[in-house]
Amino acid sequence: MSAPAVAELRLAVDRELCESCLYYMLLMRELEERIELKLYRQGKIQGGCYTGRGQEAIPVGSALHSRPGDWLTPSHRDMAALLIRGIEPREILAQYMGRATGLTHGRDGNMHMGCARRHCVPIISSIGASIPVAGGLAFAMQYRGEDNVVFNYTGDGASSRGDWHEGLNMAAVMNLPIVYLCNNNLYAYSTPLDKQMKIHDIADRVSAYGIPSEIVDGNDVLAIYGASERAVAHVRSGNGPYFIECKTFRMSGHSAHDPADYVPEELRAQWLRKDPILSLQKRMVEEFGADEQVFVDTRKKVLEEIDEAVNWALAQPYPDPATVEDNVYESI
Amino acid sequence: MSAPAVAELRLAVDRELCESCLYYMLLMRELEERIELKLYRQGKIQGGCYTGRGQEAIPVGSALHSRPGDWLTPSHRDMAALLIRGIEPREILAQYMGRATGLTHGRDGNMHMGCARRHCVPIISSIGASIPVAGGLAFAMQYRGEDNVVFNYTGDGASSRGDWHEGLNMAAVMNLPIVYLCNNNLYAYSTPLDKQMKIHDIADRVSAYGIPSEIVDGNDVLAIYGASERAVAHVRSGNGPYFIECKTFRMSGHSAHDPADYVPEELRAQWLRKDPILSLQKRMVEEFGADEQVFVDTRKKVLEEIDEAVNWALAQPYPDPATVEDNVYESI
Amino acid sequence: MAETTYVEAIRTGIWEEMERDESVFVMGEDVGIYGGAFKVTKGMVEHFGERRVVDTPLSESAIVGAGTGAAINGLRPILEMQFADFMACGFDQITNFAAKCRYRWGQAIPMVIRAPAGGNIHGGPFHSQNVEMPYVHTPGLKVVQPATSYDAKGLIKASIRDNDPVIFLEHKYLYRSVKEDLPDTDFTVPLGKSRIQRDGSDISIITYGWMVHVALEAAERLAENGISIEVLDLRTLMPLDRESILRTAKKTSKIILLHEDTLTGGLGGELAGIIAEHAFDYLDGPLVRIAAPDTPVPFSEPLEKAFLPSTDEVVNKAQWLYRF
Amino acid sequence: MAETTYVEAIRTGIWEEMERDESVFVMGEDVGIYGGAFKVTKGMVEHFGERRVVDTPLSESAIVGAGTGAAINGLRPILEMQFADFMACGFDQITNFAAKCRYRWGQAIPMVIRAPAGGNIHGGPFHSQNVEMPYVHTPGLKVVQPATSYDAKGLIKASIRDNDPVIFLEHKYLYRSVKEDLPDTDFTVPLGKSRIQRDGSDISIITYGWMVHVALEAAERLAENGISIEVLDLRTLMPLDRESILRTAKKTSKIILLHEDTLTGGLGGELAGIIAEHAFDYLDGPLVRIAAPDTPVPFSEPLEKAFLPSTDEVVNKAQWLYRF
Ligand SMILES: Cc1ncc(C[n+]2csc(CCOP(=O)(O)OP(=O)(O)O)c2C)c(N)n1
Ligand SMILES: Cc1ncc(C[n+]2csc(CCOP(=O)(O)OP(=O)(O)O)c2C)c(N)n1
Ligand SMILES: [Mg+2]
Ligand SMILES: [Mg+2]
Repeated sequence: MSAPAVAELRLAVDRELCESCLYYMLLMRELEERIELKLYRQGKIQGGCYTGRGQEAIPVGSALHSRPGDWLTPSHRDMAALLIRGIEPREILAQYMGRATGLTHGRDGNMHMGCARRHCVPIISSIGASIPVAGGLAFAMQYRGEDNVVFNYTGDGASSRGDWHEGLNMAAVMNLPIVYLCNNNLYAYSTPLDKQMKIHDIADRVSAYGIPSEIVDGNDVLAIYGASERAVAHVRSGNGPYFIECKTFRMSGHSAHDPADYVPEELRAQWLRKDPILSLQKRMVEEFGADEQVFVDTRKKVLEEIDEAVNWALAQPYPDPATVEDNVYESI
Repeated sequence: MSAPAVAELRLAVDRELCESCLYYMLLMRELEERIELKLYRQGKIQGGCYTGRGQEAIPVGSALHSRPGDWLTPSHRDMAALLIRGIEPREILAQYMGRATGLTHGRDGNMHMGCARRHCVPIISSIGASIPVAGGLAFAMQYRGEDNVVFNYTGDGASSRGDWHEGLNMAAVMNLPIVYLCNNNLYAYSTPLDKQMKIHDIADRVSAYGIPSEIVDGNDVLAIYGASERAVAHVRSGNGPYFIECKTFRMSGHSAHDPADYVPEELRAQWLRKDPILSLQKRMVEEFGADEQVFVDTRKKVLEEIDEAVNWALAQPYPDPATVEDNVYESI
Repeated sequence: MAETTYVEAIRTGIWEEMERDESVFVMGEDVGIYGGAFKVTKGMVEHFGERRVVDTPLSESAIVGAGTGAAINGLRPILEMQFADFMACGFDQITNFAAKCRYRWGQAIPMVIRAPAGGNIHGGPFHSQNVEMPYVHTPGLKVVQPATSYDAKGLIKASIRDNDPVIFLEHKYLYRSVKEDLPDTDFTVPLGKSRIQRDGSDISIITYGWMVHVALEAAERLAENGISIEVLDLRTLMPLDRESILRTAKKTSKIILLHEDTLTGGLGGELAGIIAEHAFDYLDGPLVRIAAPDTPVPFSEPLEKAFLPSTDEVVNKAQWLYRF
Repeated sequence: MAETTYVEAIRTGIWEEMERDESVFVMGEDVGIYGGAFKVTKGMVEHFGERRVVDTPLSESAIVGAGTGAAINGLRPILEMQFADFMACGFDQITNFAAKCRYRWGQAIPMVIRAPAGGNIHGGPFHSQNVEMPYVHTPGLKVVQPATSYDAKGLIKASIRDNDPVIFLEHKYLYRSVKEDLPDTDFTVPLGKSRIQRDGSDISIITYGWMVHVALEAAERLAENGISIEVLDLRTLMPLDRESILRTAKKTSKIILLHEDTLTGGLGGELAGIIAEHAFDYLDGPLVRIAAPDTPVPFSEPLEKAFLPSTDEVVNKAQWLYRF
């Protein structure tokens, strides 16, 4: 299945939209599981291992609205945003395996990936730093009079960083075209929200800048799709930034080495029942009687894609050590 | 005239309070004028020259509530806070003249002054940086179970800095005993408020942290005194931080070399009519028929103090160049 | 304490100081129930409580600023940066405020900023950097990096007791890769004092951190070729132990300056400056610097391996210098 | 352009590049109607409009982050930091993001960060620092500091045209204290190339920024004693012009490394490292470093004078080295 052209999608419980969402959510889920639960344990992955399990709805519901001229600055929980931008699973796998044909050619660590051609800024490790960078990307759009927008992705923890504040304030003052997607997954590493901030909703924080915001169920891809549609319409027409807080939950540890013992059992259980993929499937069954077989087929399709990509990636060469000093400067 | 013990002061149009306020406001005004309009022009001051002309009500109305165990982190427009803490005009003058007996012994630039013994952190030049530092001072109070508080002073421009955000958020989460006094004087250097932020009131920004705030007329020392009393009561009893936004105006340029041409004439004129010292005097006349002679006498007294202090400072030695490398480390 | 790892040495060092002095506390991201990203503060919140083991919001600048404020007001903070790379987010507070307090107004800042630094763990550009130099270069700060468990414990204790702000760089590759028996006594290792890790006469290798082990390995191999290497472990990078640096330089007259940090602007230059000025007459050969090349730290194993200084490189350069 | 000051040279250099290339714009605090704290952008907003001369909130980190984002998306930002000291507030964005983009993902960042640096204006600890070293030490950044009006103009233009992030350090004492006739042509000064400011044969002084003038003054006085000094003005600090550094070292065999920045971790060490490794056999005397002592920059005139390297100090050390 290929992604339907975004322009053709309409908000509503549209079958084609649902199928597209399901495909990308499943692709992200399965790709990350393959990485974390299989390849990582087999020692085929270099470095640590982070996933966005349980948060797939956020990159999918939003990035489907992106146009080629837009830019995205995904976080480490937004692999699907890259997939939607046309980055292929095999490139991602080669990246995680530190191969020469990975997205950063083995230069940067697995999920710190992106691609200039597909307008995805590789994840900036310093949490919160992407907010001012999104401002600059948007500034250039405004400078040239384009109606492109930036999709910026961060987590709840990022909202404590100075860069978050400086960047949102500047975007508001300069009326920059940015859609902010905040995944409030209740934790930053082991730190629960109540040690991160005294208020409850990050959206409330955003009024401090005069930026409109809304709160959506971060596990409901259609809700995110709808909110993003409103946001993009607002932003593309020159009304300045827009902020969406997505209430969600990290269905994994912070990374593969984190058992997340600090999460109360009831909380975890409560959220596991809200798995965004299962929720979407349930919705599809309810709303237009989708056949279980479709889900099975989609998953099969996705797994085949991943198998093929894994095989490709495993056959890729490692970077040539002789290139270690290349590309620090254009010329020196 | 000596400062009445703070404990004896009551809010109300109390004659003794007014006289005390007038004294400190005049002392700050005249001391700064002596520095900027006379000594600076005579080449007796080293470095640039910043004043808080028009903003004297803010440090005075607030710092009068401070107790010996409290700490203050004044900004560059709050000289009166130092005076109230018992720092003498002659020490300040020696500081501005770069003398060995100045508050920093010639190590730091004129208004970057403070004093550990009198619990005033010397101004931290990086705008906004004092906010997290205030947090740490307050943290130590809480750690030891004291009911002391920190008085933190910043301007409107500071509210754009990442440190401002990080520090306020942390103070809120940790429930730290801090009274924030923000002088919103409509400009940060030449930058007007509407280029600094999209919203109108900095107090609105503070709700993003769950910190209570209020807005007061920053040119009305009694209003500030009252707000500070409420704030200090709140904070001393363990209720966490409190934020006061003082609407005011910089009656001078950013510093002596800035003619502030960028300020619209009407705006300046409008605010010059609200000079906080004249306002207080008017109030004193209205409320308890204060005699013009009192004002004349107070001013005379202040000028004499300053004359004496100037003479003392001018006679002070410069720091010994041989000491230039001292006091970088305790031991090395 | 038999067979103590580097990470455990730091943990017990902090623990003992917290027991000894009520004004010592720990603050940082995930240092409480999680015990820190590298588990240096494991078990502390259970033992000392949330008052003294403080989880913070994700705010490096506020952590440093608050630590400095707490130090001004009588406490002795130990701040954890989750990775040394992110100290960059608190750079202004560290270099412009904390470092200058004593000089400006005589205010002591007895504060330790701990940070896991260094590579060889496939951490890539953001999780592998050696960040010592901007701090070595900031008057008012002290900078420490232990290479062994003994020094890790002794230096963290000395740093906590020091009345100046100390940047305490822990090499994350060493956390669990070195161990040794530690005495049960309350020992400290003084700041500003280097240590001869191996006595030798032909060539001195001056180094610190993980590279001490690389130097020792190289020395072992070179001994087989009859080349006698002296290894000086600096331990403290600021203030430098100039006396010992010059002593070993004058002793062997042939010097290798080795560090994991990138070459240009690295500590090797500073050491070269000291030696070429103050031991010039004793030198029998060029001052050889071995360091990582001037690039970000690459992620993928073959690149990282090419990037990091290796035992082979040290052996080869030492052989060349020996014959010089 | 007769008798052009250093500040005017930078101003007109920026102006010409903005005329030439629509993608060049200026952003920073008070750069618009106020023309910048040092008036480098005076008149620009009137001529180019608010679209291309952008006043920002007081947010150094956001300024750098936004500049980098704009550079990624096709513009050529010139960012003004009001004082070099406050670049510390954007340190993470500069060193962790902007510097690493090309290495990580092949993304050019054609951005200039301009900052008034240096002392001798009684600015004290927060307004006088020389901040080059952390940036020299960050692979991916270029670092420039002109000493003359000609170089100021030629280097700012070359920096704007460069496709890597450039830290452009303007010496604030030079802004109005040096002038010279400039050609009316569209000239640039290439990055990475030093310049012999005075030819000599006995001793080389390698330096940059304001200290070039101090070196030239000292050379003048030393000439009266029959000592012939060569003065090499580095102009670009990263990448260093290693070839010219080694050439002058080999030529005179006696070297003084002079900078206004504090000693430990300053560029002098790096230069010593290069020379002591690659021109060792040519040296006839110790590498002499002259620099400010390891303290914050003091405010009061007598202290600042004692702090800053002086012509006297250069003359004395040169005489000593000459006799060595
Ligand atoms: C400035 C900075 N400090 C610390 C870290 C280490 N770190 C990586 S992810 C993370 C938690 C981020 O939390 P949040 O923003 O909520 O995102 P989430 O991982 O929950 O999606 C931390 C502390 C970092 N990358 N950058
Ligand atoms: C981080 C930082 N950036 C820039 C400056 C230069 N600067 C000094 S005061 C000032 C304006 C401050 O404005 P505001 O906070 O409103 O205080 P005000 O001067 O109006 O009282 C600026 C930009 C600085 N000191 N620190
Ligand atoms: Mg989170
Ligand atoms: Mg202001």
